[in-house]
Parts: sequence; C-alpha cells; structure tokens
Amino acid sequence: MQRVGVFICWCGTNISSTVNIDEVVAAVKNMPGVVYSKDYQYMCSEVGQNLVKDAIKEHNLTRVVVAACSPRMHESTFRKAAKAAGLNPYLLEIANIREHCSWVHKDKKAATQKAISLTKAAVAKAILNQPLIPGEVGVEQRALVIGGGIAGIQTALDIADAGYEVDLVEKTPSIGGKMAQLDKTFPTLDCSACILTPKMVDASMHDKINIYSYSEVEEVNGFVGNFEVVIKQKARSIDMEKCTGCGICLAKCPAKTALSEFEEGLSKRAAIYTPFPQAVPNVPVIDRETCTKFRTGKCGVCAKVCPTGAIDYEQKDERLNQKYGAIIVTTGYDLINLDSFGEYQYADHPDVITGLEFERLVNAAGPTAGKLVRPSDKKKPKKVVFIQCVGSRDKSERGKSYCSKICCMYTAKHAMLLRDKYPDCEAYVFYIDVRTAGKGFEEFQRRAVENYGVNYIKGMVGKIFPTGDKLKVNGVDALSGEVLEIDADMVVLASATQAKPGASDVGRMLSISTDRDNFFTEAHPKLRPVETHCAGIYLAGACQGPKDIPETVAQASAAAAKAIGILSKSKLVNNPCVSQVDESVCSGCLACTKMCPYEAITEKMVEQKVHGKIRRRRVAEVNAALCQGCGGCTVTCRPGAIDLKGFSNKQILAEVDAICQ
Amino acid sequence: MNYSYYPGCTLKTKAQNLEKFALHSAQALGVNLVEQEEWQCCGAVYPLSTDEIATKLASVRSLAAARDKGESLVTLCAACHQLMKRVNHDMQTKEDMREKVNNYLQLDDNYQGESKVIHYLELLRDEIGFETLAQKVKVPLKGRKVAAYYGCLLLRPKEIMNFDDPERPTVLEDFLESLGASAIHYPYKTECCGGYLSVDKEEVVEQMVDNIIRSALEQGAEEIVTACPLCKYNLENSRLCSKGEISISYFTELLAEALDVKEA
Amino acid sequence: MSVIANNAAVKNAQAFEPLIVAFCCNWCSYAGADLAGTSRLNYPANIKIIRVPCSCRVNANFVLRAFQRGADGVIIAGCHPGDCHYMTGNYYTRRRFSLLKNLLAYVGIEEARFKVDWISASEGNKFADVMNGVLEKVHKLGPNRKLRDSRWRR
Amino acid sequence: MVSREKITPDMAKKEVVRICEISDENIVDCMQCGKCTAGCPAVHGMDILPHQVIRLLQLGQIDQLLQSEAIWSCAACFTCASRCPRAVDISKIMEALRLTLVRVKGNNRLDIEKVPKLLDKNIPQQAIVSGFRKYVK
Repeated sequence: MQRVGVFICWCGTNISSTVNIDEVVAAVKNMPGVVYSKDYQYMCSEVGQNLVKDAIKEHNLTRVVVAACSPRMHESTFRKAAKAAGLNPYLLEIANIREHCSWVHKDKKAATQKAISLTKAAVAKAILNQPLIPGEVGVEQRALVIGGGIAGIQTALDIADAGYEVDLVEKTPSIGGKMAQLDKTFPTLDCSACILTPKMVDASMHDKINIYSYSEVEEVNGFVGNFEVVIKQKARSIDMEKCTGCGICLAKCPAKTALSEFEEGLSKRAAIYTPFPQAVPNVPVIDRETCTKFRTGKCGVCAKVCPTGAIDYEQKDERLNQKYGAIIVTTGYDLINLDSFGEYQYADHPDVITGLEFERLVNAAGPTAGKLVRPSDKKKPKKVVFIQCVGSRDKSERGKSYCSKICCMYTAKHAMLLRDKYPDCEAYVFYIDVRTAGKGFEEFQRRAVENYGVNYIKGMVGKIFPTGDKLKVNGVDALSGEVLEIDADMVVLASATQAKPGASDVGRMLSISTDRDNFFTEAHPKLRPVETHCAGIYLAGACQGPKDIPETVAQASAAAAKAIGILSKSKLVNNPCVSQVDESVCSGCLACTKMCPYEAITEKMVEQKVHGKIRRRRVAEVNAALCQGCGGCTVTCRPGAIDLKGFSNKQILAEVDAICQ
Repeated sequence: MNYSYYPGCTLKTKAQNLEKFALHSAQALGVNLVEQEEWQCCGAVYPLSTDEIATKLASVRSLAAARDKGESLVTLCAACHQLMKRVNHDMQTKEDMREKVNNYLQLDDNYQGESKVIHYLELLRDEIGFETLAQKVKVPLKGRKVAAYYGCLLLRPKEIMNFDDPERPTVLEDFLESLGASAIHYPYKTECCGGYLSVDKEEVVEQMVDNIIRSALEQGAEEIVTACPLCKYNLENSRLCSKGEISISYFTELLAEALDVKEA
Repeated sequence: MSVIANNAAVKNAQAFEPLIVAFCCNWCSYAGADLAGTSRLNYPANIKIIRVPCSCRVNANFVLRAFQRGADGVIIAGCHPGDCHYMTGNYYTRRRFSLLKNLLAYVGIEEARFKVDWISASEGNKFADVMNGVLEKVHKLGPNRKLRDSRWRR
Repeated sequence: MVSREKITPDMAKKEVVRICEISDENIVDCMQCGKCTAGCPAVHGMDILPHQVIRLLQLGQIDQLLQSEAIWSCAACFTCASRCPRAVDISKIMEALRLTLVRVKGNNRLDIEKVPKLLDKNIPQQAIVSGFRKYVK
C-alpha cells in the first residue's frame, strides 16, 4: 500500500479565493492511500518546498501529490524537491487547481468540488506511478541559426564567441536582413548600415561561423542535442571560391529589367546581382528567371567578362547533411501586402509608398542617392502625409489584429528626417494612438512634435483621391471633430508587419508551434521568452512577434545563451516517459513501427519458451533514446503490449474513474 | 442557357431602358433570361436590423423559386441584387432566421440558401467572358470616353457581395473596354451618390453627386454608365448634369449599342 | 431567439449538472486551457481535464470508460492538424476517432456528447468556447444513460 | 450664453444594449480612429460624426443621438463598414438608431400625406420604396 502525501497550495489568494482550502484538505484526508495532507500559502516557496521534503522523510511518503498551479509551471520545481528528499521525482503528481479551476470558475462551491475531484484524480494516478530513471544522450556541439538578419547575426556571433561552431543559413544572397535596408535607426538616428555592416563582416570573418547564404533548411529530424538537418544550397551559378567580388559582371549584364528586392522595387537590378554593395558574402547570384542566358541560351556576357572564370551556368542545387545540438530560429518578418487597401491608392499611385520604401528613398546609397523626391516626377515634395496603423490593430480580414510596434517610432523618425532635409516641407502624421514605450522613445517622438514641427493628427484617413498632380487626402481630426482635406505630394503608409509567409512551414518542419498570426510561440510569454516547446530550439527577433532592433538584439543574445547552455553539456538527460514493450504480450505484428514518427521502434528476435519448446519470435523494441513519448503506439498496438511510462493505460483509467466518481 | 431573371419594380416603370437593352443583348449573346413568375418587390433596401424578417420574405420567395427550377438567379438592378444576395447569405448563415422564415413560408422544400445570385455583369464576366463578348461586338464604341460609376450596392459589403474589389473594382472598365470604348478611371467611382437620401435630404445628395461628376469630368469623361436606377436618377439630377456637361446611361444601353441590337 | 435558448439552458442547469471529461494534449490544448486560466476566461466547472502527452495517446477505451462510469460528454483536444508536437500524432487521433464516432452513433450515444477538436496553445478563447459549446449541447440532451454502468452511482 | 451640462457615463444603459441587439454590432470594439468619418461621403450632412455616434453610445448618451440629423443623413452606403479596422458596421448601428425612433407609434420620419408633393416625374420607385422602408414603420 502506498503512502500518499497531499500538499494543497493557496497560491496567495489566487486559489484560496475561489476554492475552499479547508474543504479540500478535509476531503483529501479520506482518500484511500492518503496518510498526510498539508496546505500552505505558497507551496512553491522555499518554506513550502521544505514542507514537502520534511513530510516525505517524516511520514515515509512513497507518493506525493501537489495541488497547485499548472504542471507546466512548477512540476519541475516540486520534482526537484522530491528528489532532494530521496524520492524518485516521477512519483510526484500535480493537480492543476489554479489555471484549470480557481481562475476559470467563479462559483466557490463548484470550484471547490472540482478541486477535490482533480486532486482525487491525481492521487489515483500517483498511486500507480512508477519510479523512472532518465537516460543520457550525447550532444553535437554545433549550432544552427536559421535566418541571417540582425537577430541571426547577433546569435551566431555570441555562440561563436563562446567557442562553438555555428552555421548561419540565409535564404537570400546576403546576410543583413531588413536592418540593412534601413537608413537611420530610432531613437538615436544613427546610421543603420554603420552599425550593422561591421557585425556582418565580423560574422563572415569569424573562424567559428559558417555562412550558408542563398540556402534554405529543407529537413529537420532528431531532438535536442542531436538534430539532423538537411540544408539546400541553391545554385548561385557562381563559383564562390573563384569570385573576387569585383563587380564587372554586374555592370556588363545587359538584362537589367528585374526590380531590385533590396531597393523595394524602386530601382532595377541586373540578372546577375549582389543585393547591395556591402553584401556578405560579396558574391553575386544569377537570377535564372531574368537571365537571358538561362532564358534563351544566348548571351553569356558575364562569363566572358569575369576575370577569374567564376561563372558556372551548370551549377546545381546542393544538399548538405549536418548535425546540430541546438537550433535558433531568426527568420524575421515581412510587411503586409497593401493591395486590399485600395482607398490608399498604394497599388495605383507611385507617390504612395510604404515606410520601408521611404527608408530607401532617403538613404544615401538608395535609388535616388539620398535625394528625397516623388517617385512619379522626381520633384521635391512640399507636403507629406504619413498614415500609421495601415493594417495594424485591424480586426477585419484585410488587416492584423496586433500592434506592429515599430511604426509609431519609425514614422516619427521619417517625419524628422523629412523636416531635417526640407525644413519648408510640411509633415502630417495620422495616428490612432502614439505608442512610445521604450528607453528614450517618448522623448524622441516629442522632439518630432516640439522641435521639428511635425503635425500629429489623431484620426485616420478615409480615402486618398489623386487629383491633378496632388494626392487629396481625406481625413479626420477625431479630437476636434473636424473633417480634413490635405493636398499632399506624397503619402507614406506604415504598413503592418506580419510573419514571413513561410513561417508555418518552418514551424512544421521544426515541430514548433505558431500563433494565430503565424508568429512562433515561445514556451512561456514571461518566463521562457526565447525557448520553444521543443527542447533545443530557440527563437529570436521578429519571427516571434513584432519588435524593434534593441529588443531583437537582446533576444538574440538571450537565445544564444540558452543554446550555449545546451552545447556546453557533454550529455543530456532525456525524458523517461517513453514507451515500453511487454514482450510476452507482443504479437510481433510491428504495426507500431509504422506509426512511430521517430522510427524509435524496431523489431528484434527473442527466444521464448512456448509449451516447453524454445522458440524464436519476432517482437517490437523501443529505443528509449529516440522515443519522444507521444504514446501513439500504445493505441496502435492491438494486443496492448506497449504502454507509456508515466502515462500508462492504468494510470489514465484511474484518473477517469476518479473524476467520474 | 436558361437563367431565372428577377427584374424588380423600377425596371418595369422608370428604368425600362436598363431592362430592355439587357434583354435584347442577352438574346444576341445566346443567354435566355426567363422572368420569374409572380415576383414581388424586394423592398429596395436591405433591412439592416437583425430582428426584421417580414421584409426579407419576398426575396426568399424568388430565391426559392430559382432553386426549384435549378437555375441561377440573375438580377439587373443594383439594389435588388444587394437584397437578393444578402438575404441569401442570411439564409445560408443565420440558423435563427432560416428557421423563422421557413416556418412562416411553409415551402414544399425548406430554403437554405442554395440558390446562386448573379448580377448581369457577373454573368457577362464569369459565364460569357469579356473576351467572347468583345468578339461579338458589331459596332465597337471607338473613341467613346466612358466613366464607370459603381455606386455602393454592388460592391459592399465585400464578404457577402463578392463582386469585385470594393475599393478598386475593374469589372465595369473591363466591360467597357471589351465594347471598344475607352474606360475613364477616376477616384470617385465607388463613392456613394446619396441613394434614397434624395427623398428626404436633397441638399446632402447634391454635394455627393457633384463630387462624383466633377471627378469624372476632370479625367476627361464624356458619359457615365451605371447599373442602378437610383444612382442614375441622382446623377442626372445634379447641377452639372442638368447643364448638359455629361450624360448618364445604363451599362446595358452601351452593350446593346455595341451588339447592334438597340432597336431590336 | 438565442436569448431564449440561453434562458432555457440556465434553467436546465439547475436541475442537471453534467460531467464532462476532456483529454488534452500537453503541448497545445492543455496549454490552451492554461491560457484560458491566465486570461481569466470562464467556463463551467463541469469540465475536468486529464493531461495526456499527445491526443494520439487517447485510447478509445478511455472514452468508453468515461461514458461507462457516468460522464455525460467527452472531449479530446489536440494540436491543429499539421502542428502536432510529435509531428503526426493528431492525424492518428483524427482517423481513430472518426471511427469511434460511428461506433458511438451505433450504440446510441448522441453525437453531441463526443467531440474531437483542435485547440492550440494560443487559443485560450477557443478552449473556453469549445467547452461551453459542448456543455450547452449536453445540457440540452440531459444525462447520458446509454452506456452508463448501472452499478456506478455518481 | 453657453451651457454645458455634466454627463455621467453609463455603458450599460438599456437603450444602448437594445441598439447593440438590433444591430448585432459590438460598440466596445471601436477605438475611435475616425476612419468611418474620414471616409463618409455624406459627412457634410452629419451634425454628429460617425465615430462620435459610437463614442456617445459608449458613454450611454443616446438622447443626443436620437435628436441628431446624422442618423438621417446616413445613406447606408457601407463605406464605413467596409473600411472599419475594427469590423464594426456603423451602418447597422445607424439603422438601429433610426428604428428606435420610427418604431414608436406616430413617430414616422416621413409624413405620408406629403409624399406626393415630394415626387418629381423621374424619381424611380426604388427611391420611394427605400424611403418608406427607412423612414416609416
């Protein structure tokens, strides 16, 4: 007979205000097997944990149930406490009476009854718990960073500086990401390229960092410490060893028709191109869609002019298999498509641009060499209207319900840059709210209003009517209730940010979850902000949610620290809640092997005595190192030979019975 | 191909041209628009409140009749189209209303929103195709500078009407181009003309139509086409139109003209 | 009309307190239930959650046992198709329980008493909605007597 | 002489709840961005602007709304509804406000006796039927 101790937490008033603790304690006392029960205000505190430890020793407890918050919160805390008191940690169960009870119910009587019921179920399960001992696996001491923006660069540098090998995989021909496209950064107005390019060079020069540009991660298998990854290196059509980055090919290429991705379509680029002059690696790529050689077979100018013979039209995609101990996802963000916002005329009028296009227009290395002019007639604008929240905080089907977070600040920056360049040009900003939470942010935005004379208008724009060579902006000042009409020369739209279109595919490949907006989900919004629910996979930057550069860099370093935490270990313990086969019951049908997503189940031959004769028989065998413990095989198994440790059939049925009492 | 055709009351009186030319051209295009029997006035405006059922019943009768014949329901008037489409959508999505309506109507077969409602323009675009239409044009409207005026009812709400992009529609322009005319683009093509406000608030309507016509004139339009009798009335009543600066006609008139069946 | 329906449900509730057992996968739906808690959403106390590593861990036996022991409704909640933490587990869930649904219909358990749904870790709202939805339907159906073991008294 | 009376916000007012029921719209979703007003083609006929209509409802100030011209200047063109970033359909709220008035006996907006005088020979049936539907119960 097991000796069960039950510990009931008040969680201050979080539980005790809706659950009558005394009633739960009284009910617990009568449960079969329970020999000790105790309630306390904060069971997770040191005092509370000591109560558990002391009781285990004093009352010879063989099973422990803690009725408190979600096991996702403090299961590991209490397991450690149990272990310290000499009890196998897997003999402890949590009854979730906070998230699943006190916080969702208001009726005290009903909540108390439910708390009792949940505690009973946990006791019933705990009695059937078995001591489990986790196994150990080795760790591949190399990290993979997916995405070469500022988040990926920072993560890679931090991990490499700690002495571990890092592979940085970037989809486009160069690392640098969105930050490379920016002109100045808020709130200090320092030049984006000046602070980013040194980091890009650092990454490329670091002997522990390997950059795979123009490459994509194609397949991920395995688990923490031992991920097996396939990287596709897309055919660049250039021999990276031979190319010196002289750039003659770019100048001589006759097919200059494609719109430059880096310049947000504001200028053209050649079919053979490096996205921007400071690209890392400084090796061009041939865009086979626009290249005349690939389209018609005739041309080959680049091969003729290349002094080192680096052009290779025959190059093929290559696949590379690599093992990693940890993966950091830094795939970044995109801006939404504005086609469905017809009232702003973005798709129909060249002088209506996005914030990112504005960055290129004011950038000294941009398509106008830093001269801020209207794209339509290259004239200097006299009145510019900025519209915030284009698609952000928009519950309708064309927008995103969240706040894109960076627009208030970059719009203030744009307006300042504009007024700085052309003091006689008027700037109007339409806003719903101005959000400037961040160090120095509020001061920055006020400077735009107070020192730069930017006109902030609380309200929105209904529609823009292109009239003559002006853009007639119909808006409202919601504070005064006046309807406005502004004859603008240019309109800049702060379009909403969104997760990368391929984010959910990446998530699926990595088995990490995405939220309803396709941003990757962190393990805990407050306490585990860079971890995912998949051990060994971490997040940094805007792929987890909209964020600015300082936050992205902070998160990148945090993710690096987490990854280093894995890489610095020589062994990792794995989850002991794995499947096991009862060989005497197994019929050897091997249905389980087909179901297992990890190929953790294989066949083996055993010798068994059947009716006095020794027979060789085929049975299934679980590789505990590979099994992740989903338990799917237990249901597939027709004779019922496989069971899952920690969540056995008996345990779950005991819970069902206890709840249904 | 046979279609159930719902004319609506205005087309039988003040907007006969909208219907006449549509029927002529349909015949020329090999489309058979069969007028529904015993149709009733749809009510002209979609009742926006959730608690009104009686005013939607006439539409359901027509929708159910089309369903029984296994035909799509074709409309011409923008107002009728909006009503048919939205009531149909209600019947598809609002369980509560579906139950009440069916309880009241006692049809042989409960109506669940099975019918497909298409506007004549959609029929031209999606079933005949503007390319085919262009081939059938006998008298191309060469040199005619026509501004298309959409109004509200065909376009909004987008999720239900599903007609075209509500902010930058192109179906009427594409239609005009297929007839050989030059379609004039102007930013006011989707702005409201004031609709029924002309009954009660003419001064409000005056400014609304004024904006529309001025915008079209600025872009060089010489005439405006529309699909709604009320839009046409409001536009024609405007100061600029009375002065003869621009003329307003139904899109079907131009269609009949191009197909050379105006006098058929 | 919906207002009236709600009133009826409220009246019913006083007479009959159904018991609903929900099997939630650890990675999505259990976390979704936690999120419903941290967001202080409301759903009735009649729903009791059992944690399983993956929805594919749920054996049809568990469901049948719950009905046998007096549950009035059973819910299985897992990650959305494609988002399974174990890659493909919820696809098995989907297939297995569409079969069980047929069986339950055959033995006369009303369809509304058993539901398989996908609730992600970020869908606290959906969690509460699904729970409320099933409960409302079970309320209307009244107690489950079909599979109930007569020896089992609740 | 300016007179300004202090009002007490009352979100839960029964008339407001009724408006929300008739329209099936959620006024708390509105965050007063003013997009509806900025795009309203009939705004020159509005004494209370569309976004202010919602704000007054949020504050429970329904009497001002029922006396306003704004609810009668709305042409139900759905421009506001189709652009609202919060997916609030103001045209439905305007309709609910109008109905609150005309559903009371003797409260018709349009004096039926006077209708014939209003009409010119070209006005389409559609306008008259619409007028009856919107202004008379």
